[in-house]
Amino acid sequence: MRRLLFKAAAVALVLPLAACSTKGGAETNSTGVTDKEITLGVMADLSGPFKSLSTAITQGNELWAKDVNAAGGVCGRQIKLETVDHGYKADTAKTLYPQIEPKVLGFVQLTGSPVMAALGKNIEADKVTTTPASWSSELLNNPYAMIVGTTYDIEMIDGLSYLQEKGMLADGDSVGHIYVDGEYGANGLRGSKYYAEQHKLQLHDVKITSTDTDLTNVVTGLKGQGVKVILLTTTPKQTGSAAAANKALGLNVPILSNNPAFDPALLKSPAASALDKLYIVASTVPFSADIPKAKEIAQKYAAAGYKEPPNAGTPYGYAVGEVWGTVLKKACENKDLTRDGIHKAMQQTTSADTGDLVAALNFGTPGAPATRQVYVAQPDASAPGGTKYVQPLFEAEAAKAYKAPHEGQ
Amino acid sequence: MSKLLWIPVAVVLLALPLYLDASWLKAGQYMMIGAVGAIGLTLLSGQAGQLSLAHGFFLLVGATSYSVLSGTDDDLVGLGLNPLLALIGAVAISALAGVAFAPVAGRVRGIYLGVASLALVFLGLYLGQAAGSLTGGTSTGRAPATFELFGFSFSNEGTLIVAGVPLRGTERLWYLFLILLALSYWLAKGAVGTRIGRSWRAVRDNEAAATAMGVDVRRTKAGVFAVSSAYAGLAGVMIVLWFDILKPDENEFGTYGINTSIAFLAMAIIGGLGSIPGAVAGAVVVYGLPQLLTLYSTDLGWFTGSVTPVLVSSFVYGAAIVLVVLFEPGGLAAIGRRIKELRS
Amino acid sequence: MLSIRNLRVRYGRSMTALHGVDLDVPDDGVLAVLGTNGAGKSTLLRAISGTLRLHRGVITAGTIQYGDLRIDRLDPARIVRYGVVGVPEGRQIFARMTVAENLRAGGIATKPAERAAARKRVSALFPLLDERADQRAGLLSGGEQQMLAIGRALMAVPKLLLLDEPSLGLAPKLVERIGEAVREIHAQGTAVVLVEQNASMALSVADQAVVLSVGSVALSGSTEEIAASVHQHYLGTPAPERRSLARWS
Amino acid sequence: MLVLDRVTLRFGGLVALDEVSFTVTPGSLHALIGPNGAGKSSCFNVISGLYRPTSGAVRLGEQNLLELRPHRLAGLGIGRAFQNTALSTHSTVLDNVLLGRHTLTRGGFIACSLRWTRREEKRHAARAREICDFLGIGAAVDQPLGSLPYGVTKKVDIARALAVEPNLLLLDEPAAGLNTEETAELAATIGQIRTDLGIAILLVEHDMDLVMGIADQVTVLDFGRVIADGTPGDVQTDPDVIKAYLGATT
Amino acid sequence: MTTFLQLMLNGLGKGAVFALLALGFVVIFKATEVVNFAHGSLVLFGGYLVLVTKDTVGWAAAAVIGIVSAGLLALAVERLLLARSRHADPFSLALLTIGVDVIITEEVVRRLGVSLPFIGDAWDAKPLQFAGVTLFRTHLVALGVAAVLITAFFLAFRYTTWGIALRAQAENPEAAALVGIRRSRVTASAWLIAGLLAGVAVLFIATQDFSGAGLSRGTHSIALAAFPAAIIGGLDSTAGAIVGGLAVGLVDALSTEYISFAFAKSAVFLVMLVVLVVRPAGLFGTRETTRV
Repeated sequence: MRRLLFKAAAVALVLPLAACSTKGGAETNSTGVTDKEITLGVMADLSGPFKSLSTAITQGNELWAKDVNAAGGVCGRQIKLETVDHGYKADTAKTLYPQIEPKVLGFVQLTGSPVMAALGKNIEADKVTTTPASWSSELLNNPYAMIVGTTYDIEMIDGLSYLQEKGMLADGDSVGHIYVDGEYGANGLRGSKYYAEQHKLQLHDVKITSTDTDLTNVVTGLKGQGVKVILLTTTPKQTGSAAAANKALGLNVPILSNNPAFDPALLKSPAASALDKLYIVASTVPFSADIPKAKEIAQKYAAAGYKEPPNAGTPYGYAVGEVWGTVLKKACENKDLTRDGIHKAMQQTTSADTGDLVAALNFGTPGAPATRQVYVAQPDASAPGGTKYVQPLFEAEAAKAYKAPHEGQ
Repeated sequence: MSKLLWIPVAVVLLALPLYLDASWLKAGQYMMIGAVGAIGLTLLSGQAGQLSLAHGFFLLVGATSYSVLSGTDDDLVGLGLNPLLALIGAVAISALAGVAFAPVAGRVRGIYLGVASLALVFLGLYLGQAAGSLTGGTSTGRAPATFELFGFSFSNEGTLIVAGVPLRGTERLWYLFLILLALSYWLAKGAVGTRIGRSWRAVRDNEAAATAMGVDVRRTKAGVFAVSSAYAGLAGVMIVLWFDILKPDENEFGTYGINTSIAFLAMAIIGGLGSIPGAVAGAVVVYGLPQLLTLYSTDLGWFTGSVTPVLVSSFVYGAAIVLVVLFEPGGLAAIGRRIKELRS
Repeated sequence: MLSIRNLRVRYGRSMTALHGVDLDVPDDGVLAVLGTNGAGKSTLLRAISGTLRLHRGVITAGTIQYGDLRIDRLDPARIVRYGVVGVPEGRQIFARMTVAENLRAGGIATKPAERAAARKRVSALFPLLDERADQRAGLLSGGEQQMLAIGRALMAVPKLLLLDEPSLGLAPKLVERIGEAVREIHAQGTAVVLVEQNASMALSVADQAVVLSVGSVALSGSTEEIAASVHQHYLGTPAPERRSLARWS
Repeated sequence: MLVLDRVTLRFGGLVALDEVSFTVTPGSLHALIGPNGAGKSSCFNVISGLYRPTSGAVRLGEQNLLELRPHRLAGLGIGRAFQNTALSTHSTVLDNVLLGRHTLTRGGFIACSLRWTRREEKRHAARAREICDFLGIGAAVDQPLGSLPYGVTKKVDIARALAVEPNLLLLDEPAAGLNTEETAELAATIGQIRTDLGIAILLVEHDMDLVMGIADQVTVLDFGRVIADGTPGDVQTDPDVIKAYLGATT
Repeated sequence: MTTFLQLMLNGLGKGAVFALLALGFVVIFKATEVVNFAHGSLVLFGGYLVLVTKDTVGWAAAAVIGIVSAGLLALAVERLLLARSRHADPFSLALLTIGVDVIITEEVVRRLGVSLPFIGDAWDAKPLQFAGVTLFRTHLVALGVAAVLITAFFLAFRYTTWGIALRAQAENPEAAALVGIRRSRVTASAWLIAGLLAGVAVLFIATQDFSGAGLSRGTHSIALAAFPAAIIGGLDSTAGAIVGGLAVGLVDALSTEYISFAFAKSAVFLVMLVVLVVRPAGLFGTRETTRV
């Protein structure tokens, strides 16, 4: 017994020593910055359900950092990326965050809406500017969220007006919107509801969960409602199912989806033949976009020797880097490379240019999306990233008038 | 465990926040959440023999109740109660939810009960999404009130320095969780050793004999469901405080889903069904392993490619269940007992 | 044909049911095993047929020799294939199956060539079972069920038939009928171990008998010898000692 | 005191008990016997409320037992020991015996977990030990049940039934599985229980030595009917009883 | 009306596959009283083998390999783990299968990575239009295969020696042993058959028409829907498995439209709960008779 007691006491002493680190060291505001380096964080899902998108974004982030560093860095400092993988698990992310947060100036990537939700309070408390890989305008209530691109609600509004302009939809028509429950789907629905109100559309919305895979019954129901268009704020698998059912049931109406609803892998699935009715609205360009910057990235991607099949995540990840470059330069000019300085610099950034990878971005208005411009693309198996443009960057009138949930607060 | 051994254990647990980084503290707190929930399940499934796969649901009930009782959001239902009252209320509401399931528990036995209880998880998934005014909905969730005890806030607010170490939200939460776990443990121990614990075991081992000795089997089952759900509810409150947010699940594999229910059952089985220290040990294995492996692997660069810490821990706990059933149905608790016997 | 030496059986961790039983079944004979309930009769049959394990019982010591073969460590399905077939207490027919299916189940371990002959033998012995062939066995009366249980065992072409209380719960007339059947089976060359509480029926059929009492053999001998003394073993006498306990207040 | 009045129990078409009537008088040792399958267990289960009879009544004093849910019987002073010792094998002897005190104690989860019942527990544990000592198993009180020989677990089962502080003790084949010595000791114990505590005992038993040695009154069942009811001497010589047990006289 | 008809067709098509899965549960439960929580992982495993072999040996051969592998895996689980467990009560063994399920599922999902392979090549996504309703080919084939397999199963169950042995053991293990039925063989055969049925089911599940997604963790959760199917019918009733499977398919399809899609999953489980409370052994199950 006494021996046991002694051992426990020994453990009590040794354990803290082993773990003892800089505990108690004062937190400074210039976290993540030294004379030579700026460290930026990446909280990615490299092993979970969004592995393929998040990996591509991370690769885009890396390509950007390489380019910047080759060109001499920012503010005389090299960019260093500190990457962790949370596997889309909020609990894992919650413990990883305190480990990585003290090392970084900001996050160029934070993937996963449950993760963003779990960390929202921390990000605000630590004043760490973060680019979530999620495009919900609900996130804009967090002043430190720097969303690169437009938001799901606006994508839907732009997309619907595109369809109407092309004659596929008329005022008073019935439309169906299938959305996954969660910030992604709910935000998309917010947009379609707004547009439906403006144009007297009869909106039939169907809430599903991200693990549902067979939408045949849902589409059967929508067919019964006589919808003219199906809107999807879903996962790629669900998009495939809805598209296949659309065709199989003989409904054959146009389908409009947000960017995350499409994955080039669909083109190899049995649903491929049903994808011709699919229109994808996005504020970032597809991998194969016919613009100089995108082509340059595609080349660099090939040269870097990445093994994964490319997707739109790569140019997006690169674009995020470019935006961060702009913000960091601004902060450098202000001579304030602290977290506060970054946040200030972000708000001063009113026209971040990414070489048309994303429309010009304005972070000047708190709570408002940085842009309201989108592309429209369609699936195309022959294009390297699986999609082709059908409509270059544009902004619908309805989108201009739309007020995001946290705008002007 | 011997009484003397408690002292160094307590000293270590109390001293840890002075040394460990926030990440490790977070991981430790997560294990404590698991331990509180697992104690509840081991009382139900181990002591009283009622298999339940509904633990995730009761976690959600507790989490939601706390958020609603303490909430002050304008657009959501919130009573703005004192957080301590809200915590007690959440535990009580979870207990009532457990009682509400009693008619089913009274009629359905054994493995059938386990499968029947799965229905609650799916119901919880639906209600979590549908009752957005209570849960905040899956889109944004809702932030819980910061926990306060007699005016002391468990957040970064104010400065509190002990031995040169500033105690911020994470450190403070550690002590809160430690108190809750210690209380849960102590209460469970008290119950198991006395009249109520005997009636649970009697119901588990032989209902006819229990009845003959004057135990009201129906009531006892309802009671133990209530107790177990109360524990799950407390774990639910803790999980909301740990995440800083209540966010109902988007699918059945979320924070309050099937996987959580199975994980809690795994803790109880691995620890040894019915053993309270075993439940704590089981929580360390099932909830601690993925957290610790993730933190270590990030530090040391372990696990590359598709073999992730989370995957490794899943393998470990799957294998642990198989091994326990095959070789040591008493679980870690029985192994512990055996080591103790060998030493004395 | 069957010899048992020093057989000890325990149930669960601690309940000893047989405390060292020795007995022999003569070739082609009928051995009656008598005794009140709880004396260990069924346990004895379970030990022979290998089904103890299904009742959480184990043989802790002793041997069961069947011809040249030791069968006390064998699986029940093997033992059946060697020709030792049991009819359990309470009949245990497959109530949800038809009479014909019950008989088919009985012949599962039998060589295909012998099945038809076995079936004929059952028909000859219990013609009633043929009449009821397509009826659900659970709907038969108690006596018919007992016939089916015996018939099912005969389908396995036993060399040694173990019968556990075939008279249980049957009216006297039916008990007689079963007794006749046992005699008939024996006459056809099958050895029988007949466990009975109903001593008069058993003794009228058997040529040797043993009386079990609390897990050991109290008496053994020819049926005439046993018949004389069995009465007191069934309805018996006492002895005390003292400690005290006051009422709770 | 305990009266069975024309109790009939049917399972589907099967009549397990057919108009069974008998009375157990206070302080008496009443044995219920019969060949296997005669309906003794069914009768026992009707008395202890586990089966509901198709017709008839079971009364304890003025109380109609059939109106009560079965768990209330212990509170009325009916203790029961089981044929197959329905105990918790993982728990200690004391823990098992203390279960018998359930109706004599109070306290749910809150009271128990907060240790409010600690003093009560101690008091009742002391009584439980006393009962165990009386039955000669005092030395094993703190041992887990699973490690004990069968004879001891049988006594634990009786100790638990006595822990109810019964006026009527129901014993279901207490001698089953015991050897001759243990059975003799059991007989002595049962006799003592009656003389020391003055309670009535209803005994279902196969061991006739035991029954005839200690019973005051014997009721014999066969095919669910009462075929004899009287003193051991009467019953032993009753031709119906002999026939039921030994078959038709040869 | 067309919508209703279409939903009924969708529901029956899926129900046929649920019935195959539920039958697997029932066979194991009948023979051993063990509830097999690892059924979903058998489904995944079979699908995975079809996937890795079909490019080299062709779809038909790969399908056979997948079916057989799922069967053999089930057999291996029974022989190597369950048969060797020291405490072989059905309750512990059911818990053991939870552990097995976690391991197999995680490994297969890991191997799948981000790919979502469809494996029903022979008929995938080639629907037939008929009088305003669509007949999905997967559903048609599933109904056909289920009808053939279930009929074959019933015939075997009723008339073969194996069927008699299984039923005898299910009803009374002791009497079965006494007529020479080898318990371990019956048990092993039950697991083998359940595995084979799981292997067949996955050919339909991992199709465009059935799940809309290929083989993934979701396949496992679809197999979970066979739980309520088996319970609703009664865990020890083969006929119940068919009724339960079809019932689950229909409840799912109809509640999607007439209540809400989000509720459909709960609806299936709630129906199960109601059935359990009203009839604790399921609609066709035999009541447990408790002996005291």
